Amino acid sequence: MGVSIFIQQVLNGLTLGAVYTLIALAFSLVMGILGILNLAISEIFMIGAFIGFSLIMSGVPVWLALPGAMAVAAVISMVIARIGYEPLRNASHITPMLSTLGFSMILQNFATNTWGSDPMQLTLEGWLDTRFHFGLVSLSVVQIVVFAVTLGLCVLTALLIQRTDIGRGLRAVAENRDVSRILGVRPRRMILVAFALSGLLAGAAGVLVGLHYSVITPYIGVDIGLKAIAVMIVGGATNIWGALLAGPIIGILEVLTVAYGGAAMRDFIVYGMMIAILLVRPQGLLGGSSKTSGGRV
Amino acid sequence: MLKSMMTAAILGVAAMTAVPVAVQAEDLTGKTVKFGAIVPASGPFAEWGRANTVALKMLEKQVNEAGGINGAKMEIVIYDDGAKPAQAVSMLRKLADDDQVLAVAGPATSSAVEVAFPVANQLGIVSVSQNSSKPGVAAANRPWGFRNTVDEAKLARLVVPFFAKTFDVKKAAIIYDAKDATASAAGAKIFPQILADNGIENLDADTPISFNTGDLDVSAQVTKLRSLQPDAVVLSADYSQAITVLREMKRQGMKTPVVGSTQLMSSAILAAYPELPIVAPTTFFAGLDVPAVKTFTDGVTPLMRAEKNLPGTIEPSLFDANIYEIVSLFAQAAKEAGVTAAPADLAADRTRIRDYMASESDFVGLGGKVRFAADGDAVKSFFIVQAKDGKWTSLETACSSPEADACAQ
Amino acid sequence: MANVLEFHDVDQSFGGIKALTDVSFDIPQACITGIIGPNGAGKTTIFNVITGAYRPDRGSVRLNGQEILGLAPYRIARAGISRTFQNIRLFASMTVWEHMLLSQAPRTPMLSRILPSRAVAERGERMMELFGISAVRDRIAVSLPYGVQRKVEMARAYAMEPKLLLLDEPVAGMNHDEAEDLRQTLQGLRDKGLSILIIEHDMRFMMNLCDEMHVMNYGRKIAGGRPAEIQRDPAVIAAYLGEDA
Amino acid sequence: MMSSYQAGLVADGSILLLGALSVYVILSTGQLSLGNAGFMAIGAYLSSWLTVSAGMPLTPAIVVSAAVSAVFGLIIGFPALRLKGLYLAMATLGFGEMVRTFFLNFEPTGGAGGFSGMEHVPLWYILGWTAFVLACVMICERTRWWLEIRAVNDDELAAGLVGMNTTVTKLMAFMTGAAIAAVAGALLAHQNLYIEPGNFGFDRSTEFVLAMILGGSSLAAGSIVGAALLIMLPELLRDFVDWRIAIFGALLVAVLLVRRQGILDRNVFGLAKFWRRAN
Amino acid sequence: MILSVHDLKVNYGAIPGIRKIDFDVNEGEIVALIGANGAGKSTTMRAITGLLPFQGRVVYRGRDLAPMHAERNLANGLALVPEGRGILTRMTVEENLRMGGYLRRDKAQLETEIVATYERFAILGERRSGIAGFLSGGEQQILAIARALLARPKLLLLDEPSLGLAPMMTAQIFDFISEFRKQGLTVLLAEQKSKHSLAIADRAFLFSMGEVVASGAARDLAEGSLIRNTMMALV
Repeated sequence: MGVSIFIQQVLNGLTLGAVYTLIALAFSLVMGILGILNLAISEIFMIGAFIGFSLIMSGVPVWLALPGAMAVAAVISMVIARIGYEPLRNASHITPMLSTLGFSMILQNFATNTWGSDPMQLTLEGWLDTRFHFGLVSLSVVQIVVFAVTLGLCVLTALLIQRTDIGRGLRAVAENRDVSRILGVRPRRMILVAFALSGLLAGAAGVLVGLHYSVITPYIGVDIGLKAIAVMIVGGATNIWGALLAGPIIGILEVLTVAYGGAAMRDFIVYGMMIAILLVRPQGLLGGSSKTSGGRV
Repeated sequence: MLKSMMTAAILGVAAMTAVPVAVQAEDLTGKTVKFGAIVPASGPFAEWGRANTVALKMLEKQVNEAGGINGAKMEIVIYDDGAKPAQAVSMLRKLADDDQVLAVAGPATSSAVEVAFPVANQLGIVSVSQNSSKPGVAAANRPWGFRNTVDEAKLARLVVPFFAKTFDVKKAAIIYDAKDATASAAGAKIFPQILADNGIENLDADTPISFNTGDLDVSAQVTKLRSLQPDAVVLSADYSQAITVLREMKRQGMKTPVVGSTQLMSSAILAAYPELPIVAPTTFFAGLDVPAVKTFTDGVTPLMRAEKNLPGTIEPSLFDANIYEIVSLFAQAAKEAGVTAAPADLAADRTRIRDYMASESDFVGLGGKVRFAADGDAVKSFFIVQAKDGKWTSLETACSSPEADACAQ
Repeated sequence: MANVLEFHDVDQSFGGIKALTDVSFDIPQACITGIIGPNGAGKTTIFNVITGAYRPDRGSVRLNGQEILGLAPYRIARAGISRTFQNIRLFASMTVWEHMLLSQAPRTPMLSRILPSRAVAERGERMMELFGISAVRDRIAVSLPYGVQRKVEMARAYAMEPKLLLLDEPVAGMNHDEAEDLRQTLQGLRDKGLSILIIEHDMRFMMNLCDEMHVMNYGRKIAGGRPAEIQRDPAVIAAYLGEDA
Repeated sequence: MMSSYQAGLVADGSILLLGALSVYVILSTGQLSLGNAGFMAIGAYLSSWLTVSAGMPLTPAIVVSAAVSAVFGLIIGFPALRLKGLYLAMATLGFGEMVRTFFLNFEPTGGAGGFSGMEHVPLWYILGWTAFVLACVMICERTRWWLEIRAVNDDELAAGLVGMNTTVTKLMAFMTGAAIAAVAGALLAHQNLYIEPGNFGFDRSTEFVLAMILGGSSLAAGSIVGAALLIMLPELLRDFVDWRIAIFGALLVAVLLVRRQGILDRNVFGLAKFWRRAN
Repeated sequence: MILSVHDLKVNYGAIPGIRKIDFDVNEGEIVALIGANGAGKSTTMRAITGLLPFQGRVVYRGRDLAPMHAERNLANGLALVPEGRGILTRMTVEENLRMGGYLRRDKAQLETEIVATYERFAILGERRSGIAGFLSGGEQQILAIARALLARPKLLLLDEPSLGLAPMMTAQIFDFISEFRKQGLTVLLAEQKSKHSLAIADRAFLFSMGEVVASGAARDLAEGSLIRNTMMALV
């Protein structure tokens, strides 16, 4: 039984890690390209969860609710980029960070007034409510959806960043604004694209969280957002695959700490790991040096 | 016994809202008697605060329509503290100094209460919490701090044996919110002790299972719970966190009955895992089949549901009942203890209200007689309820005080 | 004549690319020594080696006979070497006056850095007069025109009371009159005993200014001597016009 | 005569001002700390333990806590030298969360249940400390030593080449900031008479940064304005009831957009003039 | 005339300013700007391209250029290979080349041109999937020029193409540049070292301290001693 419990815990960790991965990616798209910490991402994630929830509850099928919520999240993110980030582009990196904090307050207050502070619950029906049992280990359809969507979005994001003009434009702006301009890239547009992508991912994470945990409040963004920052750092703030690796690592680490070490130590270990990575390998697990990695965002 | 108590309750509420009996008090016509309330109308408990506000507005109207307090108009000044301790203190000071209220209902959360009660003592003004159930808070803040709640320790002591008997529990496992002061005090200290006292094996005594407020993912904790194969789960957490645990238990197919503290009391819990027996103690729930409660519920529910910022399906909670009782009690105290509502008598009036609260009054709340023990906590009857078919059902009635007759009329 | 700095047999490479190969020269006391050469010849690398920003693969750098190679940059600065930068590096938040005060601070004890000091203030005033920037004393330095920023940077470097002053392209962006003023100022400082090492592309300016010159090309020293000799050295002309390796 | 409500706001504002100053001192060297609530927690818990359990008078307890916190500042500041910008900010964020988690699990100071039993301090005592710290910082601001701190912020490499030991400067700033945050924590504990780990979360750290940036990060006087604003604004916005936090957030963004350098800067006070002559 | 510059003045932050620059470039010409470091060549180039704010008039193909519109200028056929090459060092060689055609709509045609580029510059073909930051200086310079050509410019601005290159490599680069003329491309070249530039240019302008101090046919300047005398201060 010990083994199956262990496997179950690893599955639990992977699910949590998938969510971390998406939010960490959302953070790193903005961080890697613009060098700012967009603290509103936590709340965009939360809004995404509520939009997805509301859509599903009003009978919209999941495959439609997901892109719907992602789109709303992307629009919010773009508004933040235009109002809260762009005018402050030349200020020190703290000022835009605090302006995104202002947007967090607005979004959180908006959610409280729109959906209430009490937990909102979703009851899944039909195929979404199915579980598969393998001995003592069980896996739900929603968990599989979470894995699939996360992996799919990571691959899509990676393809977009690596293989398309938009992606190359983003990376060019990230590396050298002036050079990108003489190649015809419009930095303002790329900033908007980066924020939009980041919003899409955070929104998707929100919907998945809503689906899987089926309980949300306007305050779910705060803690998970901080953890996602840790995941971003551990994986390497400028590397997509870093988040894909670090998300599950932190997720599993957390879950195993809870399972075998006592829940109390959990945050201590996660943030301790983040600090250790920062000190030993500031570029993150997969960051590589600035020249060796072609996979930079 | 239950029936007679209920009858008394109706009479009591009727007496306090409908028939003003001025015993020794002067006529206060033309004056205003002000009370204050501190509610968490923004932040993570915004719904509590907003619902509290509706209940208080209703009470204000009822009292004034029934002739006010010895002829004086009753006014309730309500402030939001966002469930933040610093703001709660600010608001308490503002109520005491700027608004010159006679007594304050609130603040709600234990964290805010811990900080506000010492200030109440400093300022010499009664402060009565509608939510806080963290063990020992009022006791540490005599003589001005009161709570119209029952200490979780006292409740647990009576609930656990009943629960164990009902569900034939031999071994149990505890899961608690380690970040929530109340839940962690109960989960880490009180419940283990009570389990031991009742001869129930505590399966996670060595490595307690806990999580943190705000955690979305408690899958690891629940998997661990499941692996311990308990007869029952003791869930010590605020309802909004408890839902996360219950949902995870549902997801993992855990079918063991759950017992918890007053913190579980919310209609939201009912939807989380309807198939599971969930047992908790409470002094009030919306479906309680008692006339006084029905009157209150019927009156306040439509008002709450009409509020733009509250969900259309909301029902009055334990805390709405508590704060309604608190200010009702203030009103009764003002009447009977003969406050003058004159600015010069402010300190004396405040002392009168405090003394009235500390004394053996004949105040009857929604669920029965309410008194305050020497430790500042309420002595009142409570119900052991179980979530069943989407509503709370009372299993048993008890009194929070071990003394015989403490809750009798 | 004693040498204030001896720069001997220095090799410096970055990831396999040799930036300096076996470069040696001496800087005599109270002399203005120039380094010239086309862009990318290794001139600024020499500055970075002297000030401790780079650690060369080989060689030795002595200040008044003391080895300074391997010391932390701030120690080398305190030992008496101060510099200016090709792309000016002034402190963005500070006025000209604050630059004058700051640059005198590090070599004094903690207490005197907290208390106002008359000597420091007077020296600050003198520096500003010397480089003709007294009129802009309360302006934020980086908001000034390019040529004035150069002067502020030089005044800052000189206020540190250096034994050796390193100037990296000080006349870039100055007009002829400003450059001429600067030449006289620098020669005045030399006459008071200051040793100066200067990198500059403007040959006319250098010819009139320097006592001695060294020419770099592709990381090697290709010539050294008096300006008039350098000016006619075929190897130097070739390097400058790009005629030959 | 101040009502106790106003007095309470002044006390809260003073403590926030100290917190803002603790960030200000560190930020003046170009290092952003998002973990000062951690130092604050150390100050609050240690001073409370000293006064309640060890029976030490408050003032020495505060001094001891500040000193211990400064040592933690050194411990954090040293490895932090390797990190720059947001990476440093995130390391300090991690530190703050670790301290909070530590106290959440540390039973001798009550764990999640919090710690109480402190004696109440009068307002003048809080104001006294705040004035003392503020005066120290503002006097230092006018010395050449502060120019060194600013130089490290403006251009660390150039500062080194002007002869400054930037390592020492940055560490001292970290230690000073940690000590100030600890004083703020100690005062908070003895003002509220009850502390719990939740008081020292990420939101507290960002509140400090916010007060300082809003008021103006180029001078200590800015923090006064920022702290006053952060304390007053939510009170002034009470009429907006349910939307007050959103309006607060919007105002915050608006202020940052209009004055990215903060409400005060050196020009406003003519501080750019510095001291002209020694005599 | 493809480009004419009147009274150009740049005074911006901590860069060497320029005071008054006048020159022009005719269609199909190679024009060299010669001068020491800090004489204002780079500033002029960057201002024309749209990377710096400027005062004065820059007329390109009959239209006045507004400052700071690099993206629009590129779309109109004005491409810059900046000083230091401006390689995107974290991207592969192929990605850098693709960036050259960022604004082009005919992506299929672009692909064939990239293949053609590999044939023309064999070294780029060999290293196509290598990280551009690992190329040698000369290889990077070739990459930068090849990348700029993929934008199909009408006027190519080359800022110090020989910077940091060994003599062999410099010669090779200049050979490439001289070939452009045959394709009808107009080139404006800034160089410190006059010999190679004058060998391939039609006309040249001599810069000193932010001003144009001499100009003329490249051959005359190369044969005369004016440049040598100016640069070595032998007047």
